[in-house]
Amino acid sequence: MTDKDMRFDYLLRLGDNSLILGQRLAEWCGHAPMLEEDLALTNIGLDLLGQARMFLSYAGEVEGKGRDEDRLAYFRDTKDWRNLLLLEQPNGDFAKTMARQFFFDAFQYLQFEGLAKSSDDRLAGIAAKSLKEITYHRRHSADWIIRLGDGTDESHERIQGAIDDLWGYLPEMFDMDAVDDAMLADGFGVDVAALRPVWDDYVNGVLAEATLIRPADSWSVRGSREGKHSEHLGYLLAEMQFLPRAYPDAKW
Amino acid sequence: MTDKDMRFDYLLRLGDNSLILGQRLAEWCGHAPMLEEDLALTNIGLDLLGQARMFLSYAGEVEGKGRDEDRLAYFRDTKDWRNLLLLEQPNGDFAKTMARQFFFDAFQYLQFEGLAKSSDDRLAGIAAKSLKEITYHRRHSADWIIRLGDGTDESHERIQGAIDDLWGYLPEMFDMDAVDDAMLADGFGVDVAALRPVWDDYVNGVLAEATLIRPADSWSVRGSREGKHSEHLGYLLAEMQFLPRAYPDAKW
Amino acid sequence: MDVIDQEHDELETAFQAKVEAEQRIEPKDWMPEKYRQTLIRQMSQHAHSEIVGMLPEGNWLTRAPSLKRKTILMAKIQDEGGHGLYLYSATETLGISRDEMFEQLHSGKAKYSSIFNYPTLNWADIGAIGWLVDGAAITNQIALCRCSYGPYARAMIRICKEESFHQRQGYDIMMTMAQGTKEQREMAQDALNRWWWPTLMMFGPNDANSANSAQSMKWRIKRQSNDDLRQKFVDATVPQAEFLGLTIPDDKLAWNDVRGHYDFGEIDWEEFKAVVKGNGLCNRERLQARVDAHDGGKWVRDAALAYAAKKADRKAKAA
Amino acid sequence: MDVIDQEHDELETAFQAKVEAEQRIEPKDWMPEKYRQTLIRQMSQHAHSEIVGMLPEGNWLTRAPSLKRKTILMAKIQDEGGHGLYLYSATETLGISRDEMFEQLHSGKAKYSSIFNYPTLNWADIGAIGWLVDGAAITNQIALCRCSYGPYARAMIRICKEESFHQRQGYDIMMTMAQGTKEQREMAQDALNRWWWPTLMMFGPNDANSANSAQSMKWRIKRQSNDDLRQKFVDATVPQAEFLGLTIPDDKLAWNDVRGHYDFGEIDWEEFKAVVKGNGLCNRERLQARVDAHDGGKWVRDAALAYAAKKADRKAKAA
Repeated sequence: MTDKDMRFDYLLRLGDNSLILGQRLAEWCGHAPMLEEDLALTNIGLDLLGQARMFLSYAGEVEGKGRDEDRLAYFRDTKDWRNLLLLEQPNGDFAKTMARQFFFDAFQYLQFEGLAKSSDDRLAGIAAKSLKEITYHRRHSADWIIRLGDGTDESHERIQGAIDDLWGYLPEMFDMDAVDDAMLADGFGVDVAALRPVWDDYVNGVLAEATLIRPADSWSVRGSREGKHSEHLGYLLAEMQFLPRAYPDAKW
Repeated sequence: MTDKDMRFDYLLRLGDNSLILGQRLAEWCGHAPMLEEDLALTNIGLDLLGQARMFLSYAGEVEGKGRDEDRLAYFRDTKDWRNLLLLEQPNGDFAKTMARQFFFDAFQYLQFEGLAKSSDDRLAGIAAKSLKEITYHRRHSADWIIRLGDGTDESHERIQGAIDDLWGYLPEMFDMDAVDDAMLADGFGVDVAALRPVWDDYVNGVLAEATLIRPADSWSVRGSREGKHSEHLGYLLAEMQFLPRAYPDAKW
Repeated sequence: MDVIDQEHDELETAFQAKVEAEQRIEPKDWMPEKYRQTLIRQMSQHAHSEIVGMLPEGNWLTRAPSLKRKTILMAKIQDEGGHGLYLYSATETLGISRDEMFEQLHSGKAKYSSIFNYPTLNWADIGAIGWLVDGAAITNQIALCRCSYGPYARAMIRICKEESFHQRQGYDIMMTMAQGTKEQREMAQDALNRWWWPTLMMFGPNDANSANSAQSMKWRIKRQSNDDLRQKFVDATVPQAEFLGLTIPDDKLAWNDVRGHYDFGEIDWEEFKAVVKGNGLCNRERLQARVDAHDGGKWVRDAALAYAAKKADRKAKAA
Repeated sequence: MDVIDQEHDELETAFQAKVEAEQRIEPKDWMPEKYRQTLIRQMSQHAHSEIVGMLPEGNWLTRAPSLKRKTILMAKIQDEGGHGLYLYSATETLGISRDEMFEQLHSGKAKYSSIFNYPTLNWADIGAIGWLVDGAAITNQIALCRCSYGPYARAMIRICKEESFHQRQGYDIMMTMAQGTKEQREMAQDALNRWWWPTLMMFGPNDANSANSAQSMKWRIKRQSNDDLRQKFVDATVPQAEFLGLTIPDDKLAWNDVRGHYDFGEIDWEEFKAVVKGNGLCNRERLQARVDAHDGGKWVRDAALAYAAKKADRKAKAA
């Protein structure tokens, strides 16, 4: 992999994370437990979509093969997606959606804090701009973890179950592979492995306040950076990509 | 519309009915309430798929534009599909799947009995062959209506609810439009409006044995023959057509 | 005539005079009970329409054909949710709670605009909803900006601004489709065919058959008749369709030089009644989606309430 | 040594002699308890594998790229369900019910083949499963056709016939993909890359580490060692991959003229253990899908039982 290839891949990872989670949030539209939450979820979805567009546009420019944000969003199949496995997991109930969001928000906040100091001005700019949004996302999801955890018996059980179900998807967030190493050495990227203790502190604090139990690290899955996804991603893409795939000559 | 156009449209209606219902049954694969039923549902699904292939191949030949069964199955968008609204409705629980199946089996049995006497040998042949399969389908679904209706309180409530939910999709089955009229006059097609009393007798008998109440005719929806479908069909097609749409140059 | 009746008459006369003097009625002001009930019915129906209206558009959110269009659509649907929230609040000033309004929606007692009982079947439908449905809504709402009830009038002013933005976005989708490939043009025409007549029905029955209109006009809730508003919409929209190169599905549509308006065909009120009655393709889905969201979300709302109570309790104990 | 022990020894000796004389053990025959338990474990695991194996393939049934392929896949999955049914019945001859076996599966006590914990990510995976996974299964099962336990041996004979048909269909998919567009060839290679090593793991631990093998061989449940079967599979499959023009992801793979076999690289048993332990991408989904189908279908089975009871009751009363 050339340095250019690695930058492209790195930007894809960032863009795909935001896009796939944004797409999952879009599925909630009109179906949230209360109107205020419908607005909040679209708000977060809009932020994520905005991030995705900036990253994918940048990725396309770095690649230099004329692929724009839409070409990258609509004409890649499963094995070329780089989003974390966590983010493609189905919405489930509100508890599962919020647990997924919370774990990612807490991670993305730290990741973007680092990226805001990237030696690459454009990347640093996107990260700095997004960090303000993520600050709100993280507060929003943490609030819900606490409310659900310390709410009723039912909500406690549901959110604890969601956390248990998703726990094994989390270690992947902190993996460093050759691309991450090179991008870190370059000053372009971030040492995500080093974020784990800070993330743990933050997450442990919220879980404690929410009267929730941090699950044991009994299992973990990974593979997204090599395009090894769960079976859910294919369905998400079939739906998301239908129109551009069905009418490849059309402009929209 | 020329006579050729009408025959094409008529054959599409038959093929699309079988294909869309077959596709819905395929979604059950591996998830049925018992292993025997997993086998039964795939069995019925296979029969329906087989019918669809015969009708769509025939339709493509009648049309004469070089479209084969796959071209017709994978490269038409919502407005060009001719299946009954009933058949594209989501599976729901086993009760809803069985209610949908029962209503259609009872209809298709009568429809194909008529088609087996079509002046068109090929159509008559397909219908006659399929009629044996449908005889089994109808017995299978009727048996389940009776078992669920006269089973437990829960199963009774579920199947009655499913019947109520689907009732308004049924009148469409017996509609005759210009194409139907012309095909009937031609000796090609069947007078489906005339099937209603026989269908009613049969369905009423099964419902009575199942201790179920025939719903009042309080609402009805239609439109499939003009390509006006429910919002469910688009999702079904996005999933079903993904591969040929994404890789239009590929042979499989 | 006893004292109470007399007092009531005086209040009513003063109310009517105030209305006719173009002064706004505010929540604390005295108002006839029927005025209150009419407003509750109309405003809550309006609020319900905003949130039910999120569903047909939400149906294409996951399938929007570009990230830009997805962003615009998502923001638009969010605006609609915001309008709903704003309208529920405005309606609450009349002494009904949001929960009561939901209860009426879910039980079928309260209505929402019947236009949302039609399905969105291709991407051009998203354009057509913006262009036609929002266009019709704006035509209605502009008149309501001068409604006699203050909170409603103010809500309308705010909402109208955003709606006209939405309408332009919808028209832009239609334009792109109409100038696109053969298939896109077909989708655009198909969408126009399906949405045209239901949109005209949004203005309500012909004036001759509109029982409630006179009273609403007298109270200055309403400012223009259904037929006038409908005509206004048709006159504005026909040239837009021509510009798109699309054909409005009405043989009788023609410019009338004498009237200075477009003549147009008779609306099929039987279809309108049928759809209102429950024979729209999506009546059941739309209501069920709302009921499912509400019922399915009860445990979440309960949790939020329980947590808030615990928190307040702890605070009280700490004090 | 008391009488019972002595009797037991005699029975065991007779049993072993019978097995060595290549006579089949039938359900009513005396058999050592450990033999029975070993068979229950192995046969029920085999049955569970058939029904869990429906899921990764079912994942592409709604997305099969032609109606012919959809038909073939649906029939194949149906066959697997049939094999499951047949194997559950054969296992029931050993004195365990299907419900007990399900209970063991759902609680995690009984295993299924760990190969099904991998996801199917593109259409070529359906080809690869047929070609490689069914190919490996057949290699194992052919040996089991001569298993000492009659019902199992007979089930295997029947199943092997269908499996070899499935394998040819899978190879046909791979062939079509390998001869297809650039993207199809990439999918085929990607599928081979992901399925090759997990398939080799299907034969179980190396002989040196296979504790149970010796006893199973002695009882003639098993006829060939894990490593022998694995070698047989590799020898048969390498030329097939070459014919497809695909590359087996193993640097060490090379024909060994002296041995008359292919040499191949060391299996990553840590990955194997990790996946068995629960770190496969689909462990949770697969089990959950089975549990959901079973638990979610309880009301249906209950209804069928209730109806059957009512019917019998009515018949009894009428008599």
